[in-house]
Amino acid sequence: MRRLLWPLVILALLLLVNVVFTPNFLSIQMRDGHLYGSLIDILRFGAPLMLVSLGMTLVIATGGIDLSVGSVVAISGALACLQISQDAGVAWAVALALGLSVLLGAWNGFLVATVGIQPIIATLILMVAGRGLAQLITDGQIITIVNPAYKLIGGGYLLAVPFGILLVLAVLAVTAFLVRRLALGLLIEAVGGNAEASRLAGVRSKGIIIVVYAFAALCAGLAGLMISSNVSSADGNNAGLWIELDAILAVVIGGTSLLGGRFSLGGTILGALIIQTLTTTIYSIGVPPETTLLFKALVVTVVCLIQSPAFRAKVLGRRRRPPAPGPVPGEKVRVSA
Amino acid sequence: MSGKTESLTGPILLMRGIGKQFPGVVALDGVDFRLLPGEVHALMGENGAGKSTLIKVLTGVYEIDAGTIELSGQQVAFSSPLAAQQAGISTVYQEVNLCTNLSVAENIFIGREPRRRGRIDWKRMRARASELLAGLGIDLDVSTPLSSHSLAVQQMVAIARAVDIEARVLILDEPTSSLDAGEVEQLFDVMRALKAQGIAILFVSHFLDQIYEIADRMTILRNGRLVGEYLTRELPQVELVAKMIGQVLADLEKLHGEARAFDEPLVQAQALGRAGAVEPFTLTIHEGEVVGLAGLLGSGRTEAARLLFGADHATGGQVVYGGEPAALRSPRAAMQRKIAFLSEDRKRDGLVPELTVRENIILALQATRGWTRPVPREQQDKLVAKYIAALKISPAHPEIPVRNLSGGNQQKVLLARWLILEPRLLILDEPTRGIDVGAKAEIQRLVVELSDGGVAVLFISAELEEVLRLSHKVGVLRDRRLVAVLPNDDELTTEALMETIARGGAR
Amino acid sequence: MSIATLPKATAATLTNPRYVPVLVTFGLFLAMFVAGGLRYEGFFSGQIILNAFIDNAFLLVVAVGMTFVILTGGIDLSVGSVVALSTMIAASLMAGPGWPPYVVVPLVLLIGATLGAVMGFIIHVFEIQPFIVTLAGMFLARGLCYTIGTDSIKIDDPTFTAFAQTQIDLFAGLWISPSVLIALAVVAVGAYVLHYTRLGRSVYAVGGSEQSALLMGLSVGRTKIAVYTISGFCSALGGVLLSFYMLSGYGLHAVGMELDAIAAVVIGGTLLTGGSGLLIGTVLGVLVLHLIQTIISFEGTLSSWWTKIFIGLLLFVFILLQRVFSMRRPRRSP
Amino acid sequence: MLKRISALVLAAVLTASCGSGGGATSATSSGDDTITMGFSQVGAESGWRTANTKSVQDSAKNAGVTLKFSDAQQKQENQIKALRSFIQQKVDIIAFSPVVESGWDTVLQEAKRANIPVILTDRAVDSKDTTLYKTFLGSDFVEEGKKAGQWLVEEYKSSTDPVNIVELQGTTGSAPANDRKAGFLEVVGADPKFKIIATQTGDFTRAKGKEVMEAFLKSNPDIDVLYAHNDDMGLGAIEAIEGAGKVPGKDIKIITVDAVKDGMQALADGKINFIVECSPLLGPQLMDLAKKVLKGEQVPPRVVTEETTFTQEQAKEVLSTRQY
Repeated sequence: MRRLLWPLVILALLLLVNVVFTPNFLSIQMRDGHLYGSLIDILRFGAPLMLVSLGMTLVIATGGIDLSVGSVVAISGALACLQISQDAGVAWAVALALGLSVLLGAWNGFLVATVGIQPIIATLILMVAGRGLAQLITDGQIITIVNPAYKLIGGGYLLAVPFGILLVLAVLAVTAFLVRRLALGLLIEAVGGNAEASRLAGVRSKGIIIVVYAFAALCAGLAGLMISSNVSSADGNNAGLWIELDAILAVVIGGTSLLGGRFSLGGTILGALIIQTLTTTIYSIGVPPETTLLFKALVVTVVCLIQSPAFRAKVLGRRRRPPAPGPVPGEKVRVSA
Repeated sequence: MSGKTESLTGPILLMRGIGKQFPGVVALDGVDFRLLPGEVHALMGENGAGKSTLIKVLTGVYEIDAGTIELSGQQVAFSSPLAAQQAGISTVYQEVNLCTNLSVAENIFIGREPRRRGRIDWKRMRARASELLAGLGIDLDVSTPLSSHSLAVQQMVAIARAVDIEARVLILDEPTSSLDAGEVEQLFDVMRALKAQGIAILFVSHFLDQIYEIADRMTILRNGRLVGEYLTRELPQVELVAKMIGQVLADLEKLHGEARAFDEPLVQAQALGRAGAVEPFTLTIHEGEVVGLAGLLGSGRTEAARLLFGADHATGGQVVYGGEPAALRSPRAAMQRKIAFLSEDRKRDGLVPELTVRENIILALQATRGWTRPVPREQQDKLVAKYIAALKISPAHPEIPVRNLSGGNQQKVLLARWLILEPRLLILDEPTRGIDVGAKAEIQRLVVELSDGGVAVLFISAELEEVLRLSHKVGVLRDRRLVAVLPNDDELTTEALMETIARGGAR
Repeated sequence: MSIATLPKATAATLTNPRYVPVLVTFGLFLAMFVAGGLRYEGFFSGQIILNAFIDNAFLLVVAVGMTFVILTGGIDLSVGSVVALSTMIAASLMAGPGWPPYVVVPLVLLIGATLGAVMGFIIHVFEIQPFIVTLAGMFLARGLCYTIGTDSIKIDDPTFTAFAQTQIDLFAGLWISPSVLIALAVVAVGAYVLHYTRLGRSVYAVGGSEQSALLMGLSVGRTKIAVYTISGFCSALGGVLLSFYMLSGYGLHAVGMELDAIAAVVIGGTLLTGGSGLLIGTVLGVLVLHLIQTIISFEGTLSSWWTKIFIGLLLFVFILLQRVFSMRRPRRSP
Repeated sequence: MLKRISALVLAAVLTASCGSGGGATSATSSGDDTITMGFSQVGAESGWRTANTKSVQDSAKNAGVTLKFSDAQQKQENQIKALRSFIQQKVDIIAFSPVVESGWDTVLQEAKRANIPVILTDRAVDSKDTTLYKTFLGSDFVEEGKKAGQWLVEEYKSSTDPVNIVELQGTTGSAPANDRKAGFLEVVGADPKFKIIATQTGDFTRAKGKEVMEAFLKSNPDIDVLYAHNDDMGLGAIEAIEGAGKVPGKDIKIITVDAVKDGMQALADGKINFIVECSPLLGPQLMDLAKKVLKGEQVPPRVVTEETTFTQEQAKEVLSTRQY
């Protein structure tokens, strides 16, 4: 919990800023039998990012990175919408889209684990080609569909709660179960912490890595369904564009090191919420579009600085608790005392 | 404390009341230490006594929490190793801390490369490096990357680097752990020459014979506290050990009396080999048998062990396990046959530093079960508690990151990882290197216990006494070949072993 | 090209493991070029190779900076944005107040280097991961572009345009632009710094093991700040070259260029984990990327999405082959 | 779907064969009778753009022109590279849609030196030397913004109450976004009753359009008019408006640009009030111009595409005949 303190503080601060600009920002009402309000919006629009970030967390914990999630988002949405527009059943369309996503993720994992290509390049291949694949599926057009059942995934409500939020909760619960109740988390952290040692301890690193990339792609695929369902259309070129950067940012803000090893699912969710709140803040407080990125850069910098123990020690003047008897925390090679 | 003993000139280095804490560990508590010019001063203590921490505090790797450091009478506080180096303190750290991606010559000179008209003079640098290494009795191509050389060579390179820096204080933290006898002698010659120049040398080693050969005085630490400072000639070995571990140690006898006959062969390597690593060898290990592997570093000991564990792929021959050929395609396959392997390089091939002690211990067990069948938490806690107690892992806290433990305790954690699996063949690659006498004895005793319980052990060590003390038979490797397998009878002595290694043939 | 990176290519250096990835890349590059030449008319000309340099002078310079950063084990995502920012500052200062190029260009370079230095400082002093710091830098630089203006700004300073439109004729109708000379000079200087200066060797040491470099008494902090400064400077210079190329400043220039630069560096055989790689490899990496694009452009019948899929596929085939050919490397003997 | 997958496999095989240097199937030929045109497209960033590409490709086929198509993926540097490569390939004529106005002089001069005529489509370049290209065929984004503004002024001419407008901009910095904003402002800025109370980029996408509009609706209770720089953002915003319990087209009046099929449908359904057309179907006109240029005929320096505007009634009439 201690690790999540700073992300929580930052999130609270951001929400506070909004309250100043939008007086009834925190109010949640029932409208047409749905929950309605800015907070709900943040959760709803943040849902795809949260999903992608969850998958990304596990990938990063193995010491990898997945740049292709944005393309998978586009492919999944495109395939599902194409199927539905051709009068396929929603279940079939969803299954097909998610199946393809898993396949693409496994492909990434295969390149990283078996072929031994550096993750950033291995996934760059799919990032570039996948975008083309998505457009190939949509034929470069935006596929518009009208299908209430499909609409539920990203734009619908269940028991007054946006379905997307429930979906994120479900995925979070499943992920938490897989990594903390089952032993996936330990093995992922072992592979990310020291791959060779894990191999010699009998960990099937290759299998773990493939599973993790496949899982990340599955999350991305689900996010793709959500995004396309939300607007009832699939946009092969723009859906999920640059979402990988936001997801990586969310993971890091949540306290997971890009070098692999220890990870925090709760932190990631908080990180994604911070980013989404930031986006919403930009819209609501009327930051002009020309300065949007500047504002984002500023907040990201401040957030990362506050997160950094070194910064707090050196600038805010707290006594520094060395995280380990190693002079450079976050470094791969550590000295034993 | 100063001026208590016989120093004519004042100490060049004086540390007073040094304190240092890490989360969950008090590493140093009010330690005093002094170093005189022109002496070799041994810093003694068990693993985790605080030797390495004291050195790192002195050389600016860590900040101190309490106390003062004086160099030549001036109070100093080094903010970085660079600052310490500039003040004339040159250090070889315990684990070889060099850049293996750079060439040998560069590792010696990086940061102070010879330059001509502003650019690095590679030619001169290589020539100087060759010269320096020649002085240490090593002849190699200094333009090759350091990674292509053995740990022993790497250690000599680190020493060459430290020696070349114009230093007033030279710190050698376990420089000899992977050197052979000849190399150690070379090093001692160099040390004596430096001493004669008035350089103060701080020396850490677990080899007591070496201490008594080279050190003038010694300071003993225990559990982060100062035990005392002594003249080497006035302190008998037995007393030294007693002071280090805080109790009297029973003599270590040859633990396995003699070679005996075993009935059941457990593992047989049949013409097993790997091109470029170790030539095909044949070796039989029986249940309950301890087989020692002797040979110099780089003789193929580790490579042979890795083949038996499936860590590398064999390019020829086969392993017969329990009478049937076994394809050991991966460590997993070996583990399924109850083979365990404690690797030589614990930093690289063993620990997952940020995971806790508990997680490191159960890692192999969990790996055999796959991620879908977790080891229940109660069972984990029970197992971990059992081995923490049995192996005296300290601090005895299962939930601290393993990187916060000392080297010896980390080794025990890894040992626990494999013992949990209840292996039938346990391969131990240099399990006692860089470990103090107490822990060493514990590990040796454990080997005997395991063997009595029917576990086969393949024991690899550079220390021939240790190999002889434990093994039922000894395999000797030389130049990547298994040259002899000798029964450990009365005729087999360290001399005889050494001769076999040197001659490369059977008696 | 830069002689400094390849000291006498004796048989010994050719088998040196350090050069294997670069040689493999070079071999594959040649194979691809020959394949293209057989397939397309007008492909086998010297100008195609020269165009690779003319069209990629800016990327080459940016990739040199990126190589420094990656060699230390870091990464710099801000380069594309800094390139855009540089074009924007240069164009707006020349178009608006009408500052002369010899004032504007040094200023732009200074700004780029300063941005890099600040990022390096934050990375080192506050121990924040480079990926994140430079990501924030990426947002910042791109944001600054838009605050300067959202329109594309034309550069019509006579000195500047004259320089930009100069063609240096070689022989047989072949020509290059002055930018190519600048880029090659940057590569040469970069290779010299990496090979013959303490800074350069520290870069490799830090990439090999930051811990060891620190314990060996190298100033890790200075080295890290230096590489990000170099990268910032190179990005700014890349921006200047891009403004020669485009004669305009625009906030949307060089979107995603960081990925091109990273890809070029990695294709050139440099390890993202740091400590291993050569600048000449980066040059080859840039050429390979260009060749892929040229092949697609000569193919000429691909629709937009097939272009992307093809780039991905070619990248994949290339990296796979490179991987296969340079796979057999000896395990470290203990 | 199956066809596409098999196409993908084919592509992989093709790559392998081209990597191994297969047969010399020369696709390029500057033969005497057929025209080879190099066309550099901006990218495929929107449905509009794809329709534009398709139009050029189809009409090239119909006109018997060999088309060398190159996709720049929204990057000017790629476009310049493509133009260079066209010059290298010795095509007969070059046509391209510039990503931005500035920065084309150098490469266009190279084309001129190589005696290859150039036609601009969709967007002009700001070069002073007008001899660098033969003609410019395309829409006028500023004009589109003006048309949108004029409709609004007309719609509210009897009202004196302030009109609160929110604007969904295209991708920050992109030419259509800049010009549609400028043109619109030029018209509505003249009357103080029109107030733009919020403006934000929606990146030309539905998802962003919806997200931004939701935030607008929360922070600004009384919005009268939405001006979106393209149909897609407008369509996304419609969903947001409906989600907030308001009626698009009634409670909030909506003006968009482009007139793609989905947009026209919404217009016909009364959810959008007015669409300014921006036609992507430049292909036939382009081929026509190319042939004229190559024959040495005089062509006007500026050819504006025939574009109109649509009200809800007009939309209902033409809906069935829209091609894209």
